[in-house]
Amino acid sequence: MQELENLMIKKAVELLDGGVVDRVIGWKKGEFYYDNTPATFYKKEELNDFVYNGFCGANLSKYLVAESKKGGKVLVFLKPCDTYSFNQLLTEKRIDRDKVYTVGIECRGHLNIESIRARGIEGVVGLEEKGDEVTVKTLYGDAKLKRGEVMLEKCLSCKTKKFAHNACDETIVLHEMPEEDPNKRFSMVIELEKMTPDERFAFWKSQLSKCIRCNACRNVCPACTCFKCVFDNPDSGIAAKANDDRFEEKLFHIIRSFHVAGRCTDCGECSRVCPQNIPLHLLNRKYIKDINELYGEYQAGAEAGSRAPLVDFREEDINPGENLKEGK
Amino acid sequence: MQRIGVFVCWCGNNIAATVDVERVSEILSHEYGVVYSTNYQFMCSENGQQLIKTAIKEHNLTGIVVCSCSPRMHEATFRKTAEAAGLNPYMVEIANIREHCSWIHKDREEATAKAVILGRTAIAKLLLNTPLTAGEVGVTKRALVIGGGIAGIQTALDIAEAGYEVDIVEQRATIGGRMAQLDKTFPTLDCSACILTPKMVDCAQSEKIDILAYSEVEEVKGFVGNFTVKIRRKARYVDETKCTGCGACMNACPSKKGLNEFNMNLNTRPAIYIPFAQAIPNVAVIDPEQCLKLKTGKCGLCQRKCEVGAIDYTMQDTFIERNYGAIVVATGFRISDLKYFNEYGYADNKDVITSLELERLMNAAGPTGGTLLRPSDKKHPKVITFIQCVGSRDISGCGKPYCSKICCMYTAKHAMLIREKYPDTEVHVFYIDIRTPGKNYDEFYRRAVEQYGVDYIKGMVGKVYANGDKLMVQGSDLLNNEQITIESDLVVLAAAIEPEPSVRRIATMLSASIDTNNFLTEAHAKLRPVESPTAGVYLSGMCQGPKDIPETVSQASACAAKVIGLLAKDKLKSNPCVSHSDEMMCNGCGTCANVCPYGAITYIDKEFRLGGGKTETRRVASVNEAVCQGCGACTVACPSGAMDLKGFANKQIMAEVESICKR
Amino acid sequence: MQEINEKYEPLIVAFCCNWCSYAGADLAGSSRLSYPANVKIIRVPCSCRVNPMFILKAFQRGADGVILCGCHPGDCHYTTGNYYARRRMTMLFDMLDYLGIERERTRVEWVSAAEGNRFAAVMNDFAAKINELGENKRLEDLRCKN
Amino acid sequence: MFKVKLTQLNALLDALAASYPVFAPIVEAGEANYGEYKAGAEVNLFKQTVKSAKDAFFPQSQDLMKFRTEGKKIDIIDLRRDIAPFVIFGVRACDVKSFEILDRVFLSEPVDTFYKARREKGVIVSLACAKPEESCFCTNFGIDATAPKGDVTTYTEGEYLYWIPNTDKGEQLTEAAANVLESADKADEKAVEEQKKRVGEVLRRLPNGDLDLSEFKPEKLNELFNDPDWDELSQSCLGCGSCTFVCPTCQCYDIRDFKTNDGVKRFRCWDSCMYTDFTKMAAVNSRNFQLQRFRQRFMHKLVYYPSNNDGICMCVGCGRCVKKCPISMNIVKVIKKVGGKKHD
Amino acid sequence: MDNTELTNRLKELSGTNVRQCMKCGKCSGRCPMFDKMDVKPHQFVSYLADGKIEKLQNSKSLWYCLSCMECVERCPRGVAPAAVIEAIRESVVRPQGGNRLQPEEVPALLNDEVPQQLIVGAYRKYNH
Repeated sequence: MQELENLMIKKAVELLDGGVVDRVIGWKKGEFYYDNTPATFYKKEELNDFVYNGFCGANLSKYLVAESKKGGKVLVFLKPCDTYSFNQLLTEKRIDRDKVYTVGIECRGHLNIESIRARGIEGVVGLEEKGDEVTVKTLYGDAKLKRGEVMLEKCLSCKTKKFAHNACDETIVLHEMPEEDPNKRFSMVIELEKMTPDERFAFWKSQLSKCIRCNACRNVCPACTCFKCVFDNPDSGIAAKANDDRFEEKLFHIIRSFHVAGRCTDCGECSRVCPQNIPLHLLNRKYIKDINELYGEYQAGAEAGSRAPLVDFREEDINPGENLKEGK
Repeated sequence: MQRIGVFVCWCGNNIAATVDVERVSEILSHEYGVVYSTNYQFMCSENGQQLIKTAIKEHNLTGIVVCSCSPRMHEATFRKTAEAAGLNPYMVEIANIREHCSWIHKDREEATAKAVILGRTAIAKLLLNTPLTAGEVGVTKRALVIGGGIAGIQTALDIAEAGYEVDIVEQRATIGGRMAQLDKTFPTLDCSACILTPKMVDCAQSEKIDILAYSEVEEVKGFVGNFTVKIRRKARYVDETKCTGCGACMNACPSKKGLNEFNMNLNTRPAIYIPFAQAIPNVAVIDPEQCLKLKTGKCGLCQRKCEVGAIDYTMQDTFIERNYGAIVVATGFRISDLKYFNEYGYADNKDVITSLELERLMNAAGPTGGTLLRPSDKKHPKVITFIQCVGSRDISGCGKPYCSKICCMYTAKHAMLIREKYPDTEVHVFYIDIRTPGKNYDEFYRRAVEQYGVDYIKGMVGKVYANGDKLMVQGSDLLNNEQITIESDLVVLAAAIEPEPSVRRIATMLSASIDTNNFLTEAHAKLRPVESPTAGVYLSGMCQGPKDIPETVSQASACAAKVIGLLAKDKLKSNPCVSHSDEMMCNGCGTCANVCPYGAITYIDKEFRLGGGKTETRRVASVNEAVCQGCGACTVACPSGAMDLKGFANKQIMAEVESICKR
Repeated sequence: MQEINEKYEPLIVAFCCNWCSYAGADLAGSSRLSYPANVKIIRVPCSCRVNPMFILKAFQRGADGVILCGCHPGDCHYTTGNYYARRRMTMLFDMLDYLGIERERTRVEWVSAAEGNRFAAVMNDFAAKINELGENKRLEDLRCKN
Repeated sequence: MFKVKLTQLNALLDALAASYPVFAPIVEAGEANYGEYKAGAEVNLFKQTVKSAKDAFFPQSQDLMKFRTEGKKIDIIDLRRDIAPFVIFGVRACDVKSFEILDRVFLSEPVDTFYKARREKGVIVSLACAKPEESCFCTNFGIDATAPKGDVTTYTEGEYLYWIPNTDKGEQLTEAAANVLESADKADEKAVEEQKKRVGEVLRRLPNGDLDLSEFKPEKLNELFNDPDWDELSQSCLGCGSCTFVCPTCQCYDIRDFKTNDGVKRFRCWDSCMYTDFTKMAAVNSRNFQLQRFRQRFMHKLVYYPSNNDGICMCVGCGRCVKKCPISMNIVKVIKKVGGKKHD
Repeated sequence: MDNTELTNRLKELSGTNVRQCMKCGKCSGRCPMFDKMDVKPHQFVSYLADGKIEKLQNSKSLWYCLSCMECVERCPRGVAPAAVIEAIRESVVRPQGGNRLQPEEVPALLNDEVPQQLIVGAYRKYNH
């Protein structure tokens, strides 16, 4: 990890010095090892605070929407899954490709402080990553964990560690990254599909009732880059700020997932940032799975410029609800 | 604050029998925004309309709701009524209380209650209506026809006949297209050139038609009535205005090994050539790939021979830009590539030929002067086998899934002509199905069988292989349940046809939609078969689908009629119920343009004030109101809700939903 | 249960495209083919105009069933509108089902301008289904009910 | 002092619920949040709730009134309801302190009657912290997490929940639970004292337990406002409302109308200064950029509020925002960065 | 198993959609063993489509088909007559139990007359 971080800093210095870019987007060290913040670095010296460790799950691609409106060129580090968001944003003309220099970086999956806490390990003041082992230092003593136990959901069900086509100007990969099975991420969706409607309703009711409408899922989502979201627009007829009724959450999450259907790259950020840990990715993955099954395999962002399935059709598409009939 | 008038129609007894119209107008008079409410026996009658007009004036109404029959019936009527009284015609809403209420419900209470809800819903929508004005754009009175085959020629002639100017852009050096290559035409067996060339001459002589041969469309901008097209005039190296078509240059040219495309490469031509005797324009052209002067700088014989000094080796491509009101696509077809059909040995045996090659072999102006000789040894073939459906109706991925439509007829024609001219020749035809719908078509095919003794074999050929100078054609005879092998001298393949490949580029430029087989899509398969979904773009001939000459000509004329209809207008009035994008909310993501069937959406860069003195440039969608047809596909595709449809706005539809659901 | 059902008057919102289904409904009317009065039709230019928001809005407001009718695939007045509508609605219905909402509450039917009979039959069938399902509880907004 | 076995927690709550509506940290789909206790609910006293306890007095959404139109008449209907006394159970010291901060806003003139109605009827059962987290920094705000106030103070130690009534309301509540509570003895008191000592020791070594807040003085308002570091700090802010919605002291709200099937309901709901439409007015928005909104939040908490309220910060150090910010930007980082240098 | 069920099973087993056949006869036009066959390749497709399984199961053609795939290779409709024959053959072979050609028996059967393709076909047919 340290080696990778050093190489990234070296690359950043080289590009800054060479005048290729005039700023760098990366992660900045936090207080406790696990609380890194996405940040822009303008000078070499600032890179002292640059960090790349197991807690850099944040997807930096969305920042490029604002960055590419500014002058100059920006260097961004993208993990494999982030490159899909990047391509998708290119498809939607939200990023000016000429203003961005992309470096794809190796990813071993990122860690989730919430999972560590959920194991009853509280008061985490520091961590150490060594291979597959994570040592957690807390106010109440140390604990050892396996990496795989405390990864972010999006990393546990990683769709791929391959960089999206043409997304990276160059890559920094030290170790071979494992081949991932893009279908394993659907296991929970399948489990839900197997439930009865009543069970599913109970599941989602319980999950969505936690929603506090903080909009973190929307604001972090690289597919949600509208200048004005329909939920913020009093003219849209569905604007809402608060969870005034249980209906609101359903409406919000149905519409939000529908708006990103076919455009969502499954970067998993929505679930990562949800303060109530609602598994929002399961909504998006449902759409992805259905699109794959009904309209052919499609990975948003795999190819910049590809046509999203919901703005496309085939004459032989099925009729709505046909796939839901009994026995199917 | 709106002032709404409600007019409940009895429709004689049609509505009044089951709906208490009195009560409906009474209840609706209390709705928010309503200042006047009444009912009358026949609202659509002269008196009824007068009643509405008077009320509009007397009560200063800003909008009216008519509770009557279906809007499909009288919406236009009441819009005119409103307009006559000085109201914007789009401030009219119809509540359908006849077809959707009084006619289907028997219970008077129930029907009355529903009529109230429908009326209330119309009021709720009307409260959000805004006056709409149909846009007007001028029409450039000139048409462009892309493609100078029989389809393009016919369309151009008809348009010119009506008095409008037409340009024909033809990528080859001459107009005439595929039909010029044909020998005889079915079912009358008249000579193709004899009926085509007079039309070509008509084109050349018409004052209204400008033939831009050896040219290609480079760029199309604009929309219906107002297209601007950039046309590339490829360098001919011969000055069209000077060349007399005498042909002296052709004789002088030392480089005579060029393949003659007109004769399907069955013989050769010089580097400077006139494609065929009756070419229009009758002007020579130099093949730059073949010309010694252009390739090596040494030669120049033709220039020396040319008495009028028409030859210019320094000529470059030039560009012209013209404005058109309408564009006709008539790009035609070609024979599809047979590379996946090596079982027929087309690539390996000179004597396995396509039907179009056979046309040239039988044509008096062709490579053999009209005598049917085998390409390999120039002998008369004694046994000729035709194979139908080569690459057509093929879903294996090697060929085309569609029926090429013309093969059955031209094969019968070929078989008949051969038997007529060379009675000692044996002719076999392998077929899967014979398709001869059309006037005198089946009779024609039967004549081939009955009168000319052509041997039709129901079955398909499995393979063709050479055996000495013979071609062994092995296939099945399904009726006899046999496998047979016919020792033949010549094998003729009815190869599938496909759209001219350049059509893809042209369709993209025109944002005309194209199907998976590269045929252009019509606006409506049944009702608008010669129009593209993109307004102002029309389809003529094979580019839309396989068709024979009579059908092509009828379509070409139909297409011309549509173009004339457009060009005859001075102004185009557009449907004001079109999409529009709220630039403040648009992200410029491009999703809307993806679903627009009309190519009405483009993107422009626009500067926005952000507050605090800052600005930023954003890419935003812009709808061409003259092109948009108002389907609304973009409004749902748009994630930010920036796209909305006038007359059927999000807010209006939601107000209707709310009103209906109010219990 | 019986009692509740007696009081229960289902509310059905039908979105009909102007060119086929609305005309089909007109034909049903002129053929005097009856269907329940609690079916209320909203005219839209094309099935592709119907935003999932409208459907959810209807449920929020207390609709018990929502049906969308458009031209048969291939017959769209705007050539491709209903193809998009078909995909969108397939996705929306999948999601509603996934959230445990009764799958029969939403439906898409293709009804041509000539199918007055079919329009009435579809509406009768749909209304009967919604009647069977009972009140929409899973997508209701309590604020709209009082 | 009384005690009840932790295994009997639900019995205790059942007893309280017989006389009062009880709000307690209830676990739903893996997360604890204050919610109305119903028999059999999973109550977790050891997990910090995601949302704070402020919902009890200042709900995220609250109906105010309703307009009903009949024909062309408009009726205005007051939606205030009589509030019955209710219990809010398991409130940590930081959240208890937050009520004081909210009171200063809502109970000063003009009094917010909706807040007042709930606040007066609330009976607070507080809970001392047994295991502070690294995100806690309540010590900076004069809070003793081991000795929360409230009508009743409780401790969880060993297998018991200890119960100490502090006020009359608290005594009444104790009555209501008399059947479940048993008297505590000297050993129990000792156990509580030992917990306080043990926890106090942890509180002293909290990594952010001793922040330097000295820079945030009203007289430095302009300098702080113009600090160039706001730009960098706010740069990665997503503009979501998670920090404000989990915060026990944020009290901004928006008033909105909702069209029901029967008239229009006017309600208020929490707003967030992180939202783009915060302070959006008819003509303009005075805060167009995230920097301005981000700065507002922290200036409000650290400068504006204290300058109007005897120097009391509008933060109780509960650490919820520290834990929940999607990009790990938080008040502690702001205090360290902006407050870490002189503004003269 | 009644006939419909068997037919459907065989259709599934063949993995080919016999309904796509446009009855052109190209398969039979290509078949090198056509003359030896009592039921012709194209008939396999149409008989299966019609559910006439018994006729196919009793045909000699089953044992003449070389599985050379000539009929499959250039079928314009993407139908695979050889796959149909294979499916029918399996429906006959499987109930016969284990009396199949064993690999070790092959060398003895080899001589110069036997075409290579037949051996490959024999493995395919008798050794699964």
